[in-house]
Amino acid sequence: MGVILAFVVQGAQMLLVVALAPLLVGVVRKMKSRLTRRQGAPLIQPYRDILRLMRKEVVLAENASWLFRVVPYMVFAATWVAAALVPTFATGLQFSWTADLIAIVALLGSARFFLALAGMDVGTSFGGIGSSREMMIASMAEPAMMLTVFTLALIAGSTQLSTVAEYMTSPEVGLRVSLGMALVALVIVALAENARIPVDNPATHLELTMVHEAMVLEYSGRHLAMIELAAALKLLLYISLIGCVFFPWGIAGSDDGVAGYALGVLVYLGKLVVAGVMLALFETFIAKMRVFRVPDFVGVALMLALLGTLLLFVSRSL
Amino acid sequence: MSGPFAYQVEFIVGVPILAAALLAVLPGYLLSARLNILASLLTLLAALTLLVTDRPPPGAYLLVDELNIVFIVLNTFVGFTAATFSASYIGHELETGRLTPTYLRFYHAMYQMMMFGMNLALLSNNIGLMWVAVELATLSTVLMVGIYRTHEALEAAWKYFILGSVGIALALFGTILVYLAAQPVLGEGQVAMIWTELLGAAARFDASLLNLAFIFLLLGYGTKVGLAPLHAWLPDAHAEGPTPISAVLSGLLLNVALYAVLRFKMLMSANPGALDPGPLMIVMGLVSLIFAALMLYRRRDIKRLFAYSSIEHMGIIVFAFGMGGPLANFAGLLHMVMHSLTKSAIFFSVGHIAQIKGTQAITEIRGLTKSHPVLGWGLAAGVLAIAGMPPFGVFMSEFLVVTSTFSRAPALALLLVLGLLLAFGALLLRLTGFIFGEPTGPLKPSQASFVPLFAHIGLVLLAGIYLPGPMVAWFQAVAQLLG
Amino acid sequence: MDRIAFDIAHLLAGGLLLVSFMMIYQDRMFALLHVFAFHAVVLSLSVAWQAYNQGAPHLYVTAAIALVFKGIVIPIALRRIVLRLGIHREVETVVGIGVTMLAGIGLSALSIVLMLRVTGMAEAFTREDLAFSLSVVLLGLLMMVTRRNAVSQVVGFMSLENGLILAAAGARGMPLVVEISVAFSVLIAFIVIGVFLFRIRERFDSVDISALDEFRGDQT
Amino acid sequence: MSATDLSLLIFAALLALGPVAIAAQRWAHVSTFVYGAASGLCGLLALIGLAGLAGHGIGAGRVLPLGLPWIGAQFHLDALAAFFLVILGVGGGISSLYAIGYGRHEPAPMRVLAFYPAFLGAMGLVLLAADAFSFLLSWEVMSLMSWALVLTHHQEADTRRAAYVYLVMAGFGTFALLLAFGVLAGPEGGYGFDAIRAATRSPQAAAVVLGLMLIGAGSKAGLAPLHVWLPLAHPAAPSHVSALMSGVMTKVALYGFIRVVFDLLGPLAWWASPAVIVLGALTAVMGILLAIMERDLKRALAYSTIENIGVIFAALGLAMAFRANGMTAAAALAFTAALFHIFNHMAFKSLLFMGAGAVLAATGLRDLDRLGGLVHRMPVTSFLVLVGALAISALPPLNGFASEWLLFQAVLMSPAIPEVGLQLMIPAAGGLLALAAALAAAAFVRIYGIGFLGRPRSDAAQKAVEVDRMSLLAMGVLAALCVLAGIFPGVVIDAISPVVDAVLAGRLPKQADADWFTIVPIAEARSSYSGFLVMAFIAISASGAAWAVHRFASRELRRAPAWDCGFPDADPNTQYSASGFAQPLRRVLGSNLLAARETVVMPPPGDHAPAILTVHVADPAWASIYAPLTKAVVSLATVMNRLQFLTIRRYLSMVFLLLIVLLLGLMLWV
Repeated sequence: MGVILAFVVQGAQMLLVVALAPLLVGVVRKMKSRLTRRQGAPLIQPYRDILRLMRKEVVLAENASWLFRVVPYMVFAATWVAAALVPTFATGLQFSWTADLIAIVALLGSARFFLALAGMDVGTSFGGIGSSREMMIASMAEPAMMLTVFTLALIAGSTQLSTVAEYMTSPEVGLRVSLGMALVALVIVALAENARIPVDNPATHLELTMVHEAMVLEYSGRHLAMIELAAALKLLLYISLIGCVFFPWGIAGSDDGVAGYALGVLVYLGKLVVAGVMLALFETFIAKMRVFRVPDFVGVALMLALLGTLLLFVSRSL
Repeated sequence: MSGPFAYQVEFIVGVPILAAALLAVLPGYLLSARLNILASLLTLLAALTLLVTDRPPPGAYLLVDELNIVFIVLNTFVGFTAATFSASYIGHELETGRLTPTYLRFYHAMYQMMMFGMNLALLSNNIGLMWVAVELATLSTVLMVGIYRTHEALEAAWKYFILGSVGIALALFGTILVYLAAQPVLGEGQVAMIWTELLGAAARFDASLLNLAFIFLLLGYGTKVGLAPLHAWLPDAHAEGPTPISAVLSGLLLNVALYAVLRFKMLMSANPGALDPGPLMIVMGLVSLIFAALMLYRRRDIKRLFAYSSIEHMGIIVFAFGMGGPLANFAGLLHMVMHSLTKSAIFFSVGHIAQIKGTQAITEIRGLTKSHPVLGWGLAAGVLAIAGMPPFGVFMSEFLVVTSTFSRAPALALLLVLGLLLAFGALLLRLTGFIFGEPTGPLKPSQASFVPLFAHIGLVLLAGIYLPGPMVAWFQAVAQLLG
Repeated sequence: MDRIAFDIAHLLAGGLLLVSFMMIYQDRMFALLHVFAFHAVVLSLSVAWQAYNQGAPHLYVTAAIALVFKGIVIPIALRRIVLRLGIHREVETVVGIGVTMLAGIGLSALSIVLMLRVTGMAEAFTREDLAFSLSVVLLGLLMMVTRRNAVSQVVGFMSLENGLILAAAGARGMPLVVEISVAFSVLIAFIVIGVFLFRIRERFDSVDISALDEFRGDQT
Repeated sequence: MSATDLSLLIFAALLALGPVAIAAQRWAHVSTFVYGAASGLCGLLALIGLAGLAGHGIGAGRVLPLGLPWIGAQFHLDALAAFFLVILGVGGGISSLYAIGYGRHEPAPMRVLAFYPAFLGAMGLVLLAADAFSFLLSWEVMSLMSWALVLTHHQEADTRRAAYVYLVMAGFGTFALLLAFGVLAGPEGGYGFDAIRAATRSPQAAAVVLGLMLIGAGSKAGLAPLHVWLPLAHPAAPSHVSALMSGVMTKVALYGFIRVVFDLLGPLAWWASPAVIVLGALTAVMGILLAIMERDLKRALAYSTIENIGVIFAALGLAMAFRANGMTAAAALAFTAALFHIFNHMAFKSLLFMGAGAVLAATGLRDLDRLGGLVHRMPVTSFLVLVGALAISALPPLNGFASEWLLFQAVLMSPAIPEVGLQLMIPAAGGLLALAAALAAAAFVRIYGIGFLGRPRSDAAQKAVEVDRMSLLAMGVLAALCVLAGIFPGVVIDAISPVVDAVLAGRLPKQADADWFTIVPIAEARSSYSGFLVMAFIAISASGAAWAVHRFASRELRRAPAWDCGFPDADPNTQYSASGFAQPLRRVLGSNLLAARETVVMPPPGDHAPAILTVHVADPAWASIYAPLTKAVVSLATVMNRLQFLTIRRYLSMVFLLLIVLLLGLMLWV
């Protein structure tokens, strides 16, 4: 019985994330257009887009290789698995021990790796721009992410997200400087990794400024749909990560039953909405920065994360 | 002493001098070359018998003991191989007209004369006699160095001659001082110049007189060893003489002088009051090593290059003996033997190369492994061996010297390593130029025989991997002797 | 040995040293040769005196060699060479005569002090004798390194060697002295012949940097 | 017959193979024969090593009457040696397999055949040697043989220079090792490893040994700043030799370090470890940065080798730090990570170098900016190289990630360390390692994207054809290894745990017990990772998604010209170039770390001349250390050289002065 429930819950989580991801995007878009006094597309517009794209035929560049056609599914799969392993509404899921936080970061790395390769496959100048900038940003953001992971792991004594989340709910955490720094760093990383303003603009197609969009420029049809979905999943993943680590309230434990799970889902939805709104606010009030300012921006995250880690020891050793 | 080996020692000394007399009158270089080989072979065999038979008791003039048997066997062996090499080498000199038959006759006579001088110096039980023998060897080699009669050759011979003579003179003064130190103890006359006696009574000699004597002897014989700054004659003498002579100079004459220094070192260490000659030898060794290593970089003449490398290795050997102790002494002896074999092998191959290319200019020698694979790789083996690369014997001795020194005197070991590394870099730089890249200049095959070259290389290779037990025991005994 | 003998020997040895100084002092070639001949004569005298005192007849041979070979033959040969090479101008010195003299005095002082310190236990006569011979040797070397001219350097070498013979003769009962002096005479003969044959080599230091490139293929 | 004797026989056979090849050089199939034999023998070695890891045939030593006469040449196969024997056997065997095909491209095959087997044999002897002399002898022979192999294409001046720098650095390293063993053996010369283990020495002496080992083994492994020879020499050699040098020889160097520092030297004081950790981390970052800037394919790979060596050294340093504080479990974790990464790097670096060799054979090019589009021309090679690139970029679920993951887990053990300095330093070093990992991904996206994807940038790349089956087979085996070791890391960890146990007297929990092939270094609550499940999930969801999309949505597909925002350009040179790809990182990190400079010559408007961008990236080590050193030696030599041209009188004066000095000295002394 328990085992079956566990599997069910795990499956529910996997479906939930993939189902919610476009909605989150919709929320953000809607919010942004409202903030700029526009009507904006309905919340479900992202679903429509994806479905439409899926039905369209794929227009493939002549010299696109097999890699180009495999990548969308790989990216989607890697991101999905990563997203499914982050506790959303409940911790201690059946397969939560499959991969810890480090592995999740690395999974996103794999997705990025494939996407960057795809950007260079067709052999256009824009694909190159996108890939090289993406890798540049990532090579700053990933260490920052790792250092945040270090901070969390050193506090919680584990890199297992469920354990971390449970630990964070426990009282002895208290308020810590390191945690604050880690949070800021993680937010910055999330913005950079998800190609949000000020690092990148998901809506733009102004060639010289785009990063993520430039990589996927040659994609169309179902391929593009998979990639869009993956991007949405990634955003969701980061938000649920921040949620479960820094705002772990309401997450159902591994033992409390269906009721607990239901509550967890509701709380989780709330978190998503709040996060989406805040993201929209942030993006509305800030402007995109030049590509070569980005390293400084992400560098701040790196510094903060490192500082957070070190302060941890200082406070411990005092 | 009985049977056929009754006069083996006299034989070792006698054969060369007789052969010299005979060669001086024999016409025809082919015959005399063969006779030269034969005489050297006989001497070698006689020397080898020393290994199997029990040694003759020390006489008033001649002596065979643990120490000099190493030298004598090595000496006669290299003498023999060099004679074989010179037989295949010297004919070419005649064709190219660098030498005339008359000079060849003179050459062979002098070769045996030189062997006589060196064997006598090694076997003599009398410091006066040893001095005379060394002078004899020097004079004969001087004449060989100048044999080409070119401006450079005469220049080199002359330099060698003058510096050598001054060295000889200083050595003689040292010898006289030793006699004076011995005379009050051993009484006047012959007895006070006989090794075995001196060594026995050294403890009671006047220490300060011995110190003074050792300074003169070290300078005198050290000039022959080629220690910096007394080395000046060595590079030119090697570069300008016939290559077999260069091989013999590097392989043997330096050893003979070193042998003399060692003898007197033993005398010094036998006397409690006397100075410890170690530090002096260590300093001179290091100076020679580092100096020669630096000199290697700017050479343009291939034979001069390897002459400087000889100075470098003499520096290492003297350093090792200066350090003393069973390990370092063993290493010193091993290094000396290995250096003689390797360096003469290198000079053999250099001789062929110079004859093929018609020049000794380093810049003219390229890509040998492509144009002359056997010769090229032979040279490579030799140079790598002399640079201290395994699996050749020099590596073992350097291993022992460095490791044993570092645990006793780290600073010295660092200096030693510095010198070795400098020399390694220079030799390797040259070697890369010699044997790799596109060949230049004449590409005619060399008709000379490679037997002596590869015989030496083979021995060095063998020694690097496997030292036969008796040899080890014998080296260790000598190491003990040297204290 | 008795007092007189000692004094005479002392006198002769000291004389030899004095003559060495005279040689350093000379600045004319022929004069130098004459002084050297005199040097040899004094040497042979002192060796003969040693022979008489030690009752060692073989030393007379050494004395004779010194007298005939170095006192007469060599000087004449050198004289002819000098005429042949036309170098009877004054001796080319590296540093001034005066400086050389001072250096020589310093050297002999060094050798005497050294010898007196070192040879504590040897008998007085040997000590004096050694002190003098060492200083003669050093002076000879000094002459070799301060003279540019080949002939005068040869002369310097020979005076050095005279010092050696003196020491050898003074060493009571030392064997092989004769052989050694013979060997040295051969050496010197070689040198003189060399100087005579290789007229190119009028001086030892013809090896100057300018001459290198043409024949010393060893400059980078 | 003990495993030791058997492996010694195999080494002897390998050493004998070279002369045999020379003797048989007229024979048409000599190269196939030699490589085949070498491959087979290496396979045997791998088996012996595996048996040794399983605990069979371990322990029996053998003393041959060679080497130093009074102690003989001692050989001994223990767990540590067995592990590296596996590395040698697998790496060497597969390289030889590859060479059966690749070797045909050699213009002068004897220059390889004569030395290649001896190179393998010498490396093996290093692993089994149990006394200082045989160890250094084999070590030096190994350098010598690889030097000869590097010089295979000796006509190019660059190759000669590379080989020269290589052997001089090797000699330098060997002298450091000599000194190290001098300390270890002591004045009496106890050169046997047993004697060295038995001896006791002060912490200072131990620290000296550690420093000398960092120089000696580090220079051979490519530890900064002694790495400069590596990017010169490894690419210069034929590709299968490059694979061997990068994949195996550097590991043998690491073996030397581990053998001396962990085994012979015993536990060190904690303050000895930071140097190793910091050096390792810095080496990793610098190596990978240079790899990103490099345009030459094989040199870029060589630089990435430097990075991996840095990672391994950092892991070893961690192990030392934990061991010094008696934290056996943590030390075992770090040490396991190091060994695991050693195995992984052997696999994927050999694979990548073979891929580069395939490209070289097919196009004759090493310059990335002239390659491109190979994924169409050489599909199999491209796929295998992609696997290697993914693995070396430490991406799950491949093997590179597994070892990196263990390393990070070890980093996270640092709070338990009492020393504050280490506490602060280890996470910082971990950050550097994370940076290196991220940069590695960038580097290999660049290498693969420029070299294999896109459109060919030259005719040679246009006309490239797939390489022979043997080469593909060899690469395939390695790729399979990468995948398997990534999916079943627990198997590898269990396999190497005897080594860890033997060296540190402690090991990780048995991984086979965890279900779903999960690896659990400490406790499941703390951290766990299952490469198998990740692989399974990705495969299932990817194929599921693809199936669903194709089934329920559309499956039409139309080929059309590239979109490229509306103005595609036919000229392949409009693609991003290797230098262009590196530009952002060059600006961000290169400009101050590597003194990277770029100058643009922009023609005035209307002028049709091309704009020219020239990039200059300098390895800091050259400018700061090696150039001044060379200059000093040369000038010193020039000064000294004057002494060759003095006059006889001056030489006499030297003798005279020396005499006077000594006499004065005596006078004052007496």
